[in-house]
Amino acid sequence: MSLALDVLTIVAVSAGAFFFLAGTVGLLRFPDALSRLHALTKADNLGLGLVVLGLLFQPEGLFAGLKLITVWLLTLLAGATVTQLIARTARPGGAQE
Amino acid sequence: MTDRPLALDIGLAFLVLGVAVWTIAARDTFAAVVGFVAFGLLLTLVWARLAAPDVAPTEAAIGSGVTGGLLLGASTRLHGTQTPAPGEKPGAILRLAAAALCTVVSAGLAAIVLLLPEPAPTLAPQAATNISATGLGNPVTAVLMAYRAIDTLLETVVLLLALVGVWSLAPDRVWGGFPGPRHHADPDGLLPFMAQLLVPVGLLVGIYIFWVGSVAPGGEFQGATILAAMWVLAMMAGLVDAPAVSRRWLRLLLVAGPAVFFAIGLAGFAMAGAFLAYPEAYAKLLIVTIEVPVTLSIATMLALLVAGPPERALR
Amino acid sequence: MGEATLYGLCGAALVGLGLFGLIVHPQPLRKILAFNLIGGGVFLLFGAIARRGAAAGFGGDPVPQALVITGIVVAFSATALAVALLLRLFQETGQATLHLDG
Amino acid sequence: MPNSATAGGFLLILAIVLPVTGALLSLVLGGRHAERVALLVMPAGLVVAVAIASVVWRTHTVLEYSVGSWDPPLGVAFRADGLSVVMIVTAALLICGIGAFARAQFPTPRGQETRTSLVFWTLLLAVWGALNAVFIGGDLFKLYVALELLTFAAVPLVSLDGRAETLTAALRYLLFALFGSILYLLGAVLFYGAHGTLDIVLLSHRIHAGPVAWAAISLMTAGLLAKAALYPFHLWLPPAHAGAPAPASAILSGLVVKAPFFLVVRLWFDVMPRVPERAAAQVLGTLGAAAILFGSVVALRQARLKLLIAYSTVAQIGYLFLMFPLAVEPETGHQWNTAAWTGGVLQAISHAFAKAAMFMAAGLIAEALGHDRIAGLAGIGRALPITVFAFGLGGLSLMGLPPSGGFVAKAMLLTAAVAEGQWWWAVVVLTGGVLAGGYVFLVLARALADASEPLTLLSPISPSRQAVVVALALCAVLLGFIPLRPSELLHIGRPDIAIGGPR
Repeated sequence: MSLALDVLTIVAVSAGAFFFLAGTVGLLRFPDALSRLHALTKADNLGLGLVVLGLLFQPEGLFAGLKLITVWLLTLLAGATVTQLIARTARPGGAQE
Repeated sequence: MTDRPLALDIGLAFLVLGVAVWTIAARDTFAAVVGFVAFGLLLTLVWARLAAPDVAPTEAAIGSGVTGGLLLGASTRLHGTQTPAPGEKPGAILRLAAAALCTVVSAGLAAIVLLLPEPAPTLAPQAATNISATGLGNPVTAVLMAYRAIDTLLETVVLLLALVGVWSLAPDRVWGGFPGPRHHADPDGLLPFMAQLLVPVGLLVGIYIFWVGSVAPGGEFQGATILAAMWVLAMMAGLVDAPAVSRRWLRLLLVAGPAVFFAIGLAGFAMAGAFLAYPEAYAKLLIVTIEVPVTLSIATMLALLVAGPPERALR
Repeated sequence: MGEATLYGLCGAALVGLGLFGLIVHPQPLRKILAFNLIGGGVFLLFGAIARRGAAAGFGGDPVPQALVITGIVVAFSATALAVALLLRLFQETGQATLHLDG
Repeated sequence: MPNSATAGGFLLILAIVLPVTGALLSLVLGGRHAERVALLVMPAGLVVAVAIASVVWRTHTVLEYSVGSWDPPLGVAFRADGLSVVMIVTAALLICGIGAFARAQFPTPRGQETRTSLVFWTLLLAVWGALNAVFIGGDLFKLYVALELLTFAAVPLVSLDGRAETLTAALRYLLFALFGSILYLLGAVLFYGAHGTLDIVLLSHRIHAGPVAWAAISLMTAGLLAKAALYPFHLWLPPAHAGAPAPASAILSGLVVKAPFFLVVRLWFDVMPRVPERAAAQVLGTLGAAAILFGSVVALRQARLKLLIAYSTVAQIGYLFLMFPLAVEPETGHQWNTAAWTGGVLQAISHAFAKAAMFMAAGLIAEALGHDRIAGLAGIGRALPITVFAFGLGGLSLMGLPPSGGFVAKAMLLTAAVAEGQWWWAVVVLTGGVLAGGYVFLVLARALADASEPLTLLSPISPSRQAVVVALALCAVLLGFIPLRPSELLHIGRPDIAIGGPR
């Protein structure tokens, strides 16, 4: 049972790490701000989501699990807002503010 | 202390140094500030590795977060002035001399780190044996609120003086007025939406972090920073305006923390025979009574330090 | 060499780096940044010394750890005052330089 | 819980609590109350200072208080020895004088709060509390907090008028001060790492000569020199001290720069009294000598009165550091080094009174004339005779002419230099005196000259303000009547140093 959970954790966290890596490469390689943001949000949302999912398989009580999910949701919220704000300034003609 | 450092630690140390070099070497000031924020976040990890769970959130919240925000704002406002004038740039000789001097300082400090005595002197046992008299469970809070409470008390005054200093920079015609520019809520924007969603959560988290400080990592500075951040967010999103600096309630809120601290400290003369001494039976109660207004005051000071000097007149 | 020594050495290097920045950068904002780097280095030295003093069931000596918390807050106050002065100076002169006649 | 507080120790707490809570109250009440609170706190604070002095003098022991009954090393102790007492009383007298002088300069119209008066009165009290905290602090980190308190209270005073020059001066001052305090903190952490305490008395028992001690003391001294504006760290001082409003200049030049000097004395004579090092002391003395010569020469070439006085501060700070090569002696018990010690401290306090009086005199002259160009001073001696007289009295102390505290101080440094065979310091002292005579004479000659056309004063100068200035200048003169020998009061709490023979 615990072995199966461990395997699930390893798979999910590794997948999350992969998205972080991909996001970082995208951030460095993409040509303009908007596509960089696109890459970055993938790392944040999916990568962090998968890492959180993986950790949920390691039971440490309901409270700890809820905390992990809350962290993910808050990051989503902050990420989405900041991305939108940056995108607005980065859009041609959108820098006036 | 003879165990080898993990590869993780070595990697982290190099990362910290790399980002620090970037912060110093970057041509663009904005980039340097971004480097500094990353530096602060990495230091947070270092504090966790150094078994200092109370310092880590302080570093993240104040050292990296609020300081970073302040510097980012400044670098944006100073944009275009940050290329040094021709006469200002130090010559190659000065740079070489500075590099030599700084290398000597670093090398000397490194040598001293390696020379520090074994076993290391420590006050941990003393802190542990006396902690029962404070009613607290977190030794760092015991140092901050009991053993060295005078430092904490004067530190709140330091923050307050810094704020008075910032306010003193206001032009005379706007004295008593509102700090910073007025932000208006953009009805289509995501920021007001996020602020509405996040502020209540943040307030809860801030209060929790403060409350848990007496027994576990956390405390008034960390909690207060989160509260301040929520206030700043609400101001930036245009949900609330910054308060005018002449408001009596604001002044009261600012001094409430140090004032209660002083009052209970002086009451210590009568209750326990010394300034800032707590009778054992009520120690925890008194400490919490100090911490509540101190947290509120610090949160107010931090938020207003970020908001800056008054820029708009009262009328 | 434990992690305390490792991060102590890291702190030592940071102090030198920051000091260099403080001396060679003419722009005040960069000097403020450099000051914060030195601060980071000094606090790391505190942290390393606290970690060395782990005893009595604590992961580190709580006294230097508490001093770091105080220090971080004081450093922030300093930064806030310096930034406010700099911005006011910029507002007044349109320049951000320490040279009186610049 | 053990408690090592001596009787009357609570007075030390009051010395900090009173001004700091006064500052808090000023800020809350605002408006006209800020000034009222300050004027109420001043006499009370003076009483506390005198009470501390009388307890220490009567009992001939160090007054000590452990905050919260937590003894060092875990807790923080306050201590007042003879040296602390002298500084506390000096600060109290000066703050009261400056406060009385400043009332006319920072008035508050009825029903309205003005920025300058609120900030000035609040920060005046804050400076006082911070100074007392420095003078009685017994813990190196507590002293760091006190130094920062002092910095944040002092810097805004420089830029009260909000002009670009003073803003630049304030920013530069702040950057130097921050540089100084971070070096100080760096030294403190090294001490903790090596000896596990930050308490000065405990450290002095545990410390031994070695690389850690030397690195720590060098870093801390360097940081404090930057704050004390000793040559070559003096760059920030003249624009800051000359640009501030006159009462603020008096605080900054008279008191604030003395705090880091005081801490250097603490470090060298209290933290490591058993680790004397002649070479390092000679370096400090050399920097002091350079400051005296450089500051005085540059002062001679100033066109503006306040800048001249500010450069004179750069020079006079130099004298303070001459006490190190003369008083640090590997063999203790040499009576002349205690004379140098007394001379150095006496120089600190007589300069405090003299310089405060001179800056305020310059402020009155500038108010009356609308400028402070030395070339345009002709006739002011006739218009404001008392003010110019006070300026001259202060000048006596700077030159080291009798009767003045500066004379006794410099005479003690001279005799110590001659008796110890370090004659080169004597040459510096004498040269500095001649140069000081030059710049004081330059001002007085102009001021006492007859104006080519009758002088019209921009604003009337109240006699009471002139009286305050004269009173402070007279304090500097009165110090000249204390006996020309090592002071017994100063040696309370300093058993290592014998006072001229067996006790």
